[in-house]
Amino acid sequence: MICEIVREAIDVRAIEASVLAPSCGGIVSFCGVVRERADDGREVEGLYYEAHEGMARASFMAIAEEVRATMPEVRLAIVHRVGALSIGEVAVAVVAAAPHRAEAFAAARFAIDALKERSPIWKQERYCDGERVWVENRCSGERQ
Amino acid sequence: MICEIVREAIDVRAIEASVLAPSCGGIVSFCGVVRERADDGREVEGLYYEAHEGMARASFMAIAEEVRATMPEVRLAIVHRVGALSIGEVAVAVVAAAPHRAEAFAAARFAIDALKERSPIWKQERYCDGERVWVENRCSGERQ
Amino acid sequence: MRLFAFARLRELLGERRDVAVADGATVGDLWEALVREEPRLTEFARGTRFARNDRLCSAEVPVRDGDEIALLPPFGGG
Amino acid sequence: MRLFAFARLRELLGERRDVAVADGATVGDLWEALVREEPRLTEFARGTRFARNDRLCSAEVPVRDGDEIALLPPFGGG
Repeated sequence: MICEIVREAIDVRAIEASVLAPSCGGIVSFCGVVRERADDGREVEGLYYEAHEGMARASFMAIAEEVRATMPEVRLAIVHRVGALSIGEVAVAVVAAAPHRAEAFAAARFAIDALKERSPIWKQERYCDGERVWVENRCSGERQ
Repeated sequence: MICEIVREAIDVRAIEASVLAPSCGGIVSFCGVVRERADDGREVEGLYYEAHEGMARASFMAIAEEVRATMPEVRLAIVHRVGALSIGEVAVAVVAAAPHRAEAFAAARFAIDALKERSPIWKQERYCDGERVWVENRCSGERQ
Repeated sequence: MRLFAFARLRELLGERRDVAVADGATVGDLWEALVREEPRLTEFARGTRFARNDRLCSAEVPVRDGDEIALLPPFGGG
Repeated sequence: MRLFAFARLRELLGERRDVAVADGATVGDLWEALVREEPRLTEFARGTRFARNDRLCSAEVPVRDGDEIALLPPFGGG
Protein backbone atom coordinates (compact mmCIF):
# COMPACT_ATOMS: atom_id res chain seq x y z
CA MET A 1 0.00 0.00 0.00
CA ILE A 2 1.49 3.33 -1.11
CA CYS A 3 0.27 6.28 0.98
CA GLU A 4 2.11 9.51 0.26
CA ILE A 5 2.05 13.27 0.24
CA VAL A 6 4.40 14.58 -2.45
CA ARG A 7 5.63 18.01 -3.57
CA GLU A 8 6.56 17.11 -7.15
CA ALA A 9 4.50 15.90 -10.11
CA ILE A 10 2.73 12.60 -9.41
CA ASP A 11 4.00 9.77 -11.61
CA VAL A 12 0.78 7.80 -12.01
CA ARG A 13 2.46 5.21 -14.24
CA ALA A 14 5.06 4.40 -11.63
CA ILE A 15 2.32 4.05 -9.02
CA GLU A 16 0.35 1.71 -11.27
CA ALA A 17 3.44 -0.38 -11.96
CA SER A 18 4.11 -0.86 -8.26
CA VAL A 19 0.46 -1.62 -7.45
CA LEU A 20 -0.09 -4.15 -10.22
CA ALA A 21 0.59 -7.79 -9.38
CA PRO A 22 0.26 -10.95 -11.53
CA SER A 23 -2.91 -11.81 -9.59
CA CYS A 24 -4.63 -8.61 -10.80
CA GLY A 25 -7.06 -8.66 -13.70
CA GLY A 26 -8.25 -5.08 -13.37
CA ILE A 27 -6.70 -1.78 -12.37
CA VAL A 28 -8.61 1.45 -11.83
CA SER A 29 -6.81 4.77 -11.60
CA PHE A 30 -8.51 7.94 -10.54
CA CYS A 31 -6.68 11.23 -10.99
CA GLY A 32 -8.01 14.52 -9.70
CA VAL A 33 -6.83 17.14 -12.17
CA VAL A 34 -6.71 20.94 -11.91
CA ARG A 35 -9.44 22.29 -14.16
CA GLU A 36 -9.76 25.67 -15.75
CA ARG A 37 -13.01 26.69 -14.06
CA ALA A 38 -14.29 26.66 -10.51
CA ASP A 39 -17.73 25.22 -9.76
CA ASP A 40 -19.16 28.73 -10.04
CA GLY A 41 -17.59 29.16 -13.49
CA ARG A 42 -14.77 31.51 -12.46
CA GLU A 43 -11.57 31.14 -14.45
CA VAL A 44 -8.88 29.42 -12.43
CA GLU A 45 -5.18 30.08 -12.89
CA GLY A 46 -4.13 27.24 -10.62
CA LEU A 47 -4.62 25.59 -7.24
CA TYR A 48 -2.55 25.57 -4.10
CA TYR A 49 -2.75 22.59 -1.74
CA GLU A 50 -1.40 22.21 1.75
CA ALA A 51 -1.66 19.31 4.18
CA HIS A 52 -1.01 18.29 7.74
CA GLU A 53 1.37 15.78 6.26
CA GLY A 54 1.62 13.35 9.15
CA MET A 55 -2.12 13.23 9.72
CA ALA A 56 -2.89 13.10 6.00
CA ARG A 57 -0.58 10.12 5.49
CA ALA A 58 -2.10 8.44 8.54
CA SER A 59 -5.59 9.02 7.13
CA PHE A 60 -4.52 7.44 3.82
CA MET A 61 -3.20 4.44 5.71
CA ALA A 62 -6.44 4.15 7.67
CA ILE A 63 -8.42 4.27 4.42
CA ALA A 64 -6.16 1.60 2.88
CA GLU A 65 -6.62 -0.52 6.00
CA GLU A 66 -10.41 -0.27 5.71
CA VAL A 67 -10.19 -1.34 2.08
CA ARG A 68 -7.99 -4.27 3.04
CA ALA A 69 -10.46 -5.33 5.73
CA THR A 70 -13.41 -5.50 3.32
CA MET A 71 -11.56 -6.36 0.08
CA PRO A 72 -8.35 -8.20 1.04
CA GLU A 73 -7.36 -8.88 -2.57
CA VAL A 74 -7.22 -5.19 -3.51
CA ARG A 75 -3.85 -3.48 -3.85
CA LEU A 76 -4.19 0.26 -3.29
CA ALA A 77 -2.18 3.47 -3.59
CA ILE A 78 -3.19 6.96 -2.48
CA VAL A 79 -0.92 9.87 -3.36
CA HIS A 80 -1.73 13.58 -2.96
CA ARG A 81 0.42 16.45 -4.12
CA VAL A 82 0.83 19.72 -2.22
CA GLY A 83 2.05 23.13 -3.34
CA ALA A 84 1.08 25.20 -6.38
CA LEU A 85 -0.44 23.32 -9.34
CA SER A 86 -1.34 24.45 -12.85
CA ILE A 87 -4.30 23.53 -15.05
CA GLY A 88 -4.12 19.88 -16.14
CA GLU A 89 -1.73 18.80 -13.38
CA VAL A 90 -2.62 15.83 -11.17
CA ALA A 91 -3.46 16.81 -7.58
CA VAL A 92 -4.37 13.35 -6.35
CA ALA A 93 -4.06 9.81 -7.66
CA VAL A 94 -5.84 6.76 -6.31
CA VAL A 95 -4.91 3.45 -7.91
CA ALA A 96 -6.64 0.16 -7.07
CA ALA A 97 -5.79 -3.21 -8.60
CA ALA A 98 -7.68 -6.43 -7.93
CA PRO A 99 -8.35 -9.84 -9.42
CA HIS A 100 -11.73 -8.55 -10.71
CA ARG A 101 -12.86 -5.13 -11.78
CA ALA A 102 -15.77 -4.70 -9.36
CA GLU A 103 -13.42 -4.53 -6.36
CA ALA A 104 -10.96 -2.26 -8.16
CA PHE A 105 -13.72 0.24 -8.97
CA ALA A 106 -15.24 0.02 -5.49
CA ALA A 107 -11.90 0.48 -3.74
CA ALA A 108 -10.84 3.46 -5.87
CA ARG A 109 -14.19 5.17 -5.41
CA PHE A 110 -14.25 4.53 -1.68
CA ALA A 111 -10.70 5.79 -1.23
CA ILE A 112 -11.15 9.10 -3.05
CA ASP A 113 -14.49 9.77 -1.33
CA ALA A 114 -12.99 8.99 2.08
CA LEU A 115 -9.91 11.13 1.36
CA LYS A 116 -12.04 14.14 0.51
CA GLU A 117 -14.05 13.73 3.68
CA ARG A 118 -11.35 12.81 6.19
CA SER A 119 -7.87 13.81 5.10
CA PRO A 120 -6.48 17.08 6.51
CA ILE A 121 -5.67 18.69 3.16
CA TRP A 122 -6.66 22.17 2.07
CA LYS A 123 -7.19 23.68 -1.36
CA GLN A 124 -6.93 27.29 -2.37
CA GLU A 125 -8.39 28.27 -5.73
CA ARG A 126 -6.33 30.97 -7.38
CA TYR A 127 -8.41 32.80 -9.94
CA CYS A 128 -7.21 34.60 -13.04
CA ASP A 129 -8.44 37.90 -11.56
CA GLY A 130 -5.93 37.50 -8.72
CA GLU A 131 -8.35 36.52 -5.95
CA ARG A 132 -7.60 33.46 -3.83
CA VAL A 133 -10.21 31.47 -1.94
CA TRP A 134 -9.89 28.41 0.33
CA VAL A 135 -12.45 25.93 -0.89
CA GLU A 136 -14.06 23.30 1.33
CA ASN A 137 -15.25 19.89 0.22
CA ARG A 138 -18.92 19.23 0.45
CA CYS A 139 -19.46 16.24 2.70
CA SER A 140 -21.76 14.65 0.14
CA GLY A 141 -18.67 13.56 -1.74
CA GLU A 142 -20.42 14.17 -5.05
CA ARG A 143 -18.15 16.95 -6.24
CA GLN A 144 -14.63 16.79 -7.60
CA MET B 1 -14.44 9.77 -28.44
CA ILE B 2 -11.73 7.20 -29.20
CA CYS B 3 -13.15 3.77 -30.12
CA GLU B 4 -10.55 1.34 -31.39
CA ILE B 5 -9.49 -2.26 -31.82
CA VAL B 6 -5.69 -2.47 -31.87
CA ARG B 7 -3.13 -5.21 -32.42
CA GLU B 8 -0.21 -3.62 -30.57
CA ALA B 9 0.29 -2.70 -26.91
CA ILE B 10 -2.27 -0.17 -25.67
CA ASP B 11 -0.70 3.18 -24.75
CA VAL B 12 -2.98 4.16 -21.89
CA ARG B 13 -1.06 7.40 -21.27
CA ALA B 14 -1.57 8.58 -24.84
CA ILE B 15 -5.28 7.78 -24.56
CA GLU B 16 -5.56 9.73 -21.30
CA ALA B 17 -3.73 12.69 -22.80
CA SER B 18 -6.13 12.86 -25.72
CA VAL B 19 -9.21 12.41 -23.55
CA LEU B 20 -8.28 15.01 -20.93
CA ALA B 21 -9.52 18.56 -21.53
CA PRO B 22 -9.08 21.73 -19.43
CA SER B 23 -12.72 21.37 -18.33
CA CYS B 24 -11.99 18.02 -16.67
CA GLY B 25 -11.39 17.71 -12.94
CA GLY B 26 -11.37 13.94 -12.77
CA ILE B 27 -10.17 11.14 -14.99
CA VAL B 28 -10.82 7.44 -14.40
CA SER B 29 -8.90 4.78 -16.28
CA PHE B 30 -9.81 1.14 -16.17
CA CYS B 31 -7.40 -1.40 -17.60
CA GLY B 32 -8.21 -5.05 -17.93
CA VAL B 33 -4.93 -6.89 -17.47
CA VAL B 34 -3.97 -10.49 -18.22
CA ARG B 35 -3.64 -12.27 -14.90
CA GLU B 36 -1.71 -15.37 -14.03
CA ARG B 37 -4.67 -17.49 -12.95
CA ALA B 38 -8.05 -18.27 -14.42
CA ASP B 39 -11.16 -18.00 -12.26
CA ASP B 40 -10.85 -21.71 -11.47
CA GLY B 41 -7.25 -21.23 -10.35
CA ARG B 42 -5.55 -22.77 -13.38
CA GLU B 43 -2.21 -21.26 -14.31
CA VAL B 44 -2.49 -19.10 -17.40
CA GLU B 45 0.35 -18.61 -19.84
CA GLY B 46 -1.46 -15.89 -21.79
CA LEU B 47 -4.68 -14.89 -23.51
CA TYR B 48 -5.68 -14.68 -27.13
CA TYR B 49 -8.38 -12.23 -28.20
CA GLU B 50 -10.16 -11.92 -31.49
CA ALA B 51 -12.92 -9.55 -32.56
CA HIS B 52 -15.39 -8.86 -35.31
CA GLU B 53 -13.55 -5.60 -35.71
CA GLY B 54 -16.20 -3.60 -37.53
CA MET B 55 -19.00 -4.64 -35.20
CA ALA B 56 -16.80 -4.26 -32.10
CA ARG B 57 -15.85 -0.71 -33.05
CA ALA B 58 -19.50 0.05 -33.80
CA SER B 59 -20.49 -1.32 -30.39
CA PHE B 60 -17.88 0.90 -28.71
CA MET B 61 -19.30 3.91 -30.55
CA ALA B 62 -22.83 2.99 -29.49
CA ILE B 63 -21.67 2.71 -25.88
CA ALA B 64 -19.92 6.09 -26.13
CA GLU B 65 -23.06 7.59 -27.63
CA GLU B 66 -25.14 6.30 -24.71
CA VAL B 67 -22.69 7.83 -22.29
CA ARG B 68 -22.86 11.13 -24.16
CA ALA B 69 -26.66 11.08 -24.05
CA THR B 70 -26.80 10.71 -20.26
CA MET B 71 -23.55 12.48 -19.30
CA PRO B 72 -22.77 15.01 -22.03
CA GLU B 73 -19.72 16.40 -20.23
CA VAL B 74 -17.91 13.07 -20.16
CA ARG B 75 -15.06 12.45 -22.60
CA LEU B 76 -14.59 8.74 -23.22
CA ALA B 77 -12.18 6.32 -24.87
CA ILE B 78 -12.62 2.56 -25.35
CA VAL B 79 -9.71 0.58 -26.77
CA HIS B 80 -9.45 -3.22 -26.94
CA ARG B 81 -6.44 -5.17 -28.06
CA VAL B 82 -6.61 -8.40 -30.09
CA GLY B 83 -4.05 -11.14 -30.66
CA ALA B 84 -1.87 -12.99 -28.17
CA LEU B 85 -1.20 -11.26 -24.82
CA SER B 86 1.10 -12.16 -21.93
CA ILE B 87 0.58 -11.86 -18.16
CA GLY B 88 0.43 -8.21 -17.11
CA GLU B 89 -0.40 -6.84 -20.55
CA VAL B 90 -3.41 -4.57 -21.02
CA ALA B 91 -6.24 -6.21 -22.96
CA VAL B 92 -8.71 -3.33 -22.70
CA ALA B 93 -8.58 0.29 -21.59
CA VAL B 94 -11.55 2.50 -20.82
CA VAL B 95 -10.77 6.12 -19.98
CA ALA B 96 -13.40 8.62 -18.87
CA ALA B 97 -12.73 12.26 -18.03
CA ALA B 98 -15.34 14.68 -16.68
CA PRO B 99 -15.65 17.91 -14.73
CA HIS B 100 -16.47 15.90 -11.59
CA ARG B 101 -15.40 12.46 -10.49
CA ALA B 102 -18.85 10.89 -10.07
CA GLU B 103 -19.51 11.03 -13.82
CA ALA B 104 -16.02 9.82 -14.68
CA PHE B 105 -16.43 6.75 -12.46
CA ALA B 106 -19.97 6.07 -13.69
CA ALA B 107 -19.02 6.37 -17.35
CA ALA B 108 -15.95 4.13 -17.06
CA ARG B 109 -17.87 1.48 -15.16
CA PHE B 110 -20.81 1.58 -17.56
CA ALA B 111 -18.55 1.35 -20.59
CA ILE B 112 -16.56 -1.69 -19.47
CA ASP B 113 -19.69 -3.50 -18.29
CA ALA B 114 -21.46 -2.77 -21.59
CA LEU B 115 -18.40 -3.82 -23.60
CA LYS B 116 -18.25 -7.19 -21.87
CA GLU B 117 -21.91 -7.77 -22.52
CA ARG B 118 -22.28 -6.45 -26.04
CA SER B 119 -19.06 -6.26 -27.98
CA PRO B 120 -18.28 -9.14 -30.35
CA ILE B 121 -14.87 -10.00 -28.89
CA TRP B 122 -13.70 -13.45 -27.89
CA LYS B 123 -11.11 -14.59 -25.38
CA GLN B 124 -9.16 -17.80 -25.33
CA GLU B 125 -7.36 -18.74 -22.15
CA ARG B 126 -4.09 -20.51 -22.87
CA TYR B 127 -3.02 -22.51 -19.87
CA CYS B 128 0.48 -23.46 -18.86
CA ASP B 129 -0.40 -27.12 -19.40
CA GLY B 130 -1.01 -26.39 -23.08
CA GLU B 131 -4.79 -26.51 -23.09
CA ARG B 132 -6.74 -23.67 -24.69
CA VAL B 133 -10.33 -22.76 -23.82
CA TRP B 134 -12.65 -20.08 -25.19
CA VAL B 135 -14.10 -18.31 -22.17
CA GLU B 136 -17.46 -16.55 -22.17
CA ASN B 137 -18.38 -13.51 -20.09
CA ARG B 138 -21.05 -13.96 -17.51
CA CYS B 139 -23.86 -11.54 -18.23
CA SER B 140 -23.89 -10.40 -14.62
CA GLY B 141 -20.91 -8.22 -15.44
CA GLU B 142 -19.45 -8.90 -12.00
CA ARG B 143 -16.37 -10.72 -13.20
CA GLN B 144 -13.23 -9.40 -14.81
CA MET C 1 -22.56 -14.48 -49.89
CA ARG C 2 -19.57 -14.58 -47.57
CA LEU C 3 -19.52 -16.37 -44.27
CA PHE C 4 -17.36 -15.26 -41.33
CA ALA C 5 -16.94 -17.34 -38.18
CA PHE C 6 -15.24 -16.47 -34.92
CA ALA C 7 -13.60 -18.17 -31.96
CA ARG C 8 -14.64 -21.82 -31.56
CA LEU C 9 -16.84 -21.59 -34.68
CA ARG C 10 -13.87 -20.33 -36.66
CA GLU C 11 -11.92 -23.35 -35.44
CA LEU C 12 -14.64 -25.64 -36.82
CA LEU C 13 -15.51 -23.79 -40.02
CA GLY C 14 -12.47 -21.72 -40.95
CA GLU C 15 -12.31 -17.95 -40.82
CA ARG C 16 -14.26 -17.14 -43.96
CA ARG C 17 -15.67 -18.82 -47.02
CA ASP C 18 -17.88 -18.09 -49.97
CA VAL C 19 -21.20 -19.91 -49.86
CA ALA C 20 -23.86 -20.18 -52.54
CA VAL C 21 -27.42 -19.96 -51.15
CA ALA C 22 -30.71 -20.79 -52.77
CA ASP C 23 -33.17 -18.03 -53.60
CA GLY C 24 -35.23 -17.16 -50.53
CA ALA C 25 -32.89 -18.92 -48.11
CA THR C 26 -32.67 -17.42 -44.62
CA VAL C 27 -29.81 -17.13 -42.18
CA GLY C 28 -31.40 -20.06 -40.34
CA ASP C 29 -31.34 -22.15 -43.52
CA LEU C 30 -27.65 -21.33 -43.89
CA TRP C 31 -27.00 -22.50 -40.32
CA GLU C 32 -28.88 -25.77 -40.99
CA ALA C 33 -26.77 -26.38 -44.06
CA LEU C 34 -23.59 -25.77 -42.07
CA VAL C 35 -24.73 -28.17 -39.35
CA ARG C 36 -25.30 -30.89 -41.95
CA GLU C 37 -21.76 -30.34 -43.14
CA GLU C 38 -20.22 -30.05 -39.65
CA PRO C 39 -22.39 -31.86 -37.06
CA ARG C 40 -20.25 -30.61 -34.16
CA LEU C 41 -21.90 -27.21 -34.70
CA THR C 42 -25.06 -28.59 -33.09
CA GLU C 43 -23.87 -28.01 -29.56
CA PHE C 44 -23.25 -24.32 -30.32
CA ALA C 45 -26.69 -23.67 -31.78
CA ARG C 46 -28.12 -22.17 -28.60
CA GLY C 47 -25.27 -19.70 -27.97
CA THR C 48 -24.63 -18.54 -31.52
CA ARG C 49 -25.92 -15.23 -32.78
CA PHE C 50 -25.97 -14.06 -36.39
CA ALA C 51 -25.05 -10.79 -38.05
CA ARG C 52 -25.86 -9.74 -41.59
CA ASN C 53 -23.65 -7.00 -43.00
CA ASP C 54 -22.30 -6.09 -39.56
CA ARG C 55 -25.65 -5.95 -37.77
CA LEU C 56 -27.14 -8.54 -35.47
CA CYS C 57 -30.05 -10.29 -37.18
CA SER C 58 -32.49 -13.09 -36.51
CA ALA C 59 -32.46 -16.53 -38.14
CA GLU C 60 -35.51 -15.49 -40.18
CA VAL C 61 -33.67 -12.82 -42.16
CA PRO C 62 -33.22 -13.73 -45.84
CA VAL C 63 -29.69 -13.98 -47.22
CA ARG C 64 -28.94 -12.15 -50.46
CA ASP C 65 -26.05 -12.46 -52.84
CA GLY C 66 -23.20 -10.21 -51.70
CA ASP C 67 -24.23 -10.37 -48.04
CA GLU C 68 -21.69 -10.92 -45.31
CA ILE C 69 -23.05 -13.27 -42.69
CA ALA C 70 -21.18 -13.60 -39.39
CA LEU C 71 -21.54 -16.38 -36.82
CA LEU C 72 -20.98 -15.00 -33.33
CA PRO C 73 -20.45 -17.30 -30.33
CA PRO C 74 -21.02 -15.86 -26.81
CA PHE C 75 -18.76 -12.87 -26.21
CA GLY C 76 -15.70 -12.87 -23.97
CA GLY C 77 -14.10 -9.44 -24.35
CA GLY C 78 -12.72 -7.27 -21.60
CA MET D 1 3.46 23.42 23.52
CA ARG D 2 3.62 24.08 19.79
CA LEU D 3 0.71 25.38 17.77
CA PHE D 4 0.25 24.55 14.06
CA ALA D 5 -2.36 26.26 11.89
CA PHE D 6 -3.40 25.48 8.33
CA ALA D 7 -5.01 27.20 5.36
CA ARG D 8 -7.01 30.29 6.33
CA LEU D 9 -6.08 29.85 9.98
CA ARG D 10 -2.42 29.80 9.03
CA GLU D 11 -2.95 33.06 7.18
CA LEU D 12 -4.32 34.62 10.39
CA LEU D 13 -2.00 33.02 12.93
CA GLY D 14 1.16 32.06 11.10
CA GLU D 15 2.26 28.51 10.39
CA ARG D 16 3.55 27.58 13.83
CA ARG D 17 4.41 29.15 17.13
CA ASP D 18 5.36 28.20 20.63
CA VAL D 19 2.68 28.95 23.20
CA ALA D 20 2.91 28.78 26.98
CA VAL D 21 -0.25 27.37 28.57
CA ALA D 22 -1.39 27.41 32.17
CA ASP D 23 -1.51 24.17 34.14
CA GLY D 24 -4.76 22.34 33.46
CA ALA D 25 -5.60 24.41 30.37
CA THR D 26 -7.56 22.58 27.67
CA VAL D 27 -7.45 22.82 23.89
CA GLY D 28 -10.62 24.92 24.18
CA ASP D 29 -8.87 27.32 26.56
CA LEU D 30 -6.08 27.67 24.04
CA TRP D 31 -8.58 28.49 21.29
CA GLU D 32 -10.24 31.14 23.53
CA ALA D 33 -6.86 32.74 24.16
CA LEU D 34 -6.15 32.81 20.42
CA VAL D 35 -9.54 34.41 19.73
CA ARG D 36 -8.80 37.18 22.24
CA GLU D 37 -5.56 37.84 20.41
CA GLU D 38 -7.04 37.55 16.91
CA PRO D 39 -10.80 38.29 16.96
CA ARG D 40 -11.20 37.35 13.27
CA LEU D 41 -10.86 33.72 14.39
CA THR D 42 -14.40 33.90 15.79
CA GLU D 43 -16.04 33.24 12.46
CA PHE D 44 -14.03 30.02 12.05
CA ALA D 45 -14.92 28.60 15.45
CA ARG D 46 -17.67 26.34 14.14
CA GLY D 47 -15.66 24.77 11.32
CA THR D 48 -12.35 24.29 13.11
CA ARG D 49 -11.27 20.93 14.46
CA PHE D 50 -8.36 20.27 16.79
CA ALA D 51 -5.64 17.66 16.83
CA ARG D 52 -3.26 16.86 19.67
CA ASN D 53 -0.07 15.09 18.68
CA ASP D 54 -1.46 14.20 15.25
CA ARG D 55 -4.81 12.85 16.46
CA LEU D 56 -8.15 14.59 16.31
CA CYS D 57 -9.25 15.62 19.78
CA SER D 58 -12.08 17.48 21.47
CA ALA D 59 -11.85 20.96 23.01
CA GLU D 60 -11.99 19.36 26.46
CA VAL D 61 -8.63 17.62 26.12
CA PRO D 62 -5.93 19.07 28.40
CA VAL D 63 -2.80 20.50 26.80
CA ARG D 64 0.54 19.41 28.21
CA ASP D 65 3.99 20.85 27.78
CA GLY D 66 5.59 19.42 24.65
CA ASP D 67 2.23 18.79 22.93
CA GLU D 68 1.70 19.70 19.34
CA ILE D 69 -1.74 21.19 18.83
CA ALA D 70 -3.06 21.62 15.28
CA LEU D 71 -5.95 23.83 14.18
CA LEU D 72 -7.73 22.23 11.23
CA PRO D 73 -10.24 24.18 9.13
CA PRO D 74 -12.72 22.21 6.96
CA PHE D 75 -10.87 19.94 4.54
CA GLY D 76 -10.56 20.56 0.82
CA GLY D 77 -8.30 17.82 -0.54
CA GLY D 78 -8.81 15.82 -3.69
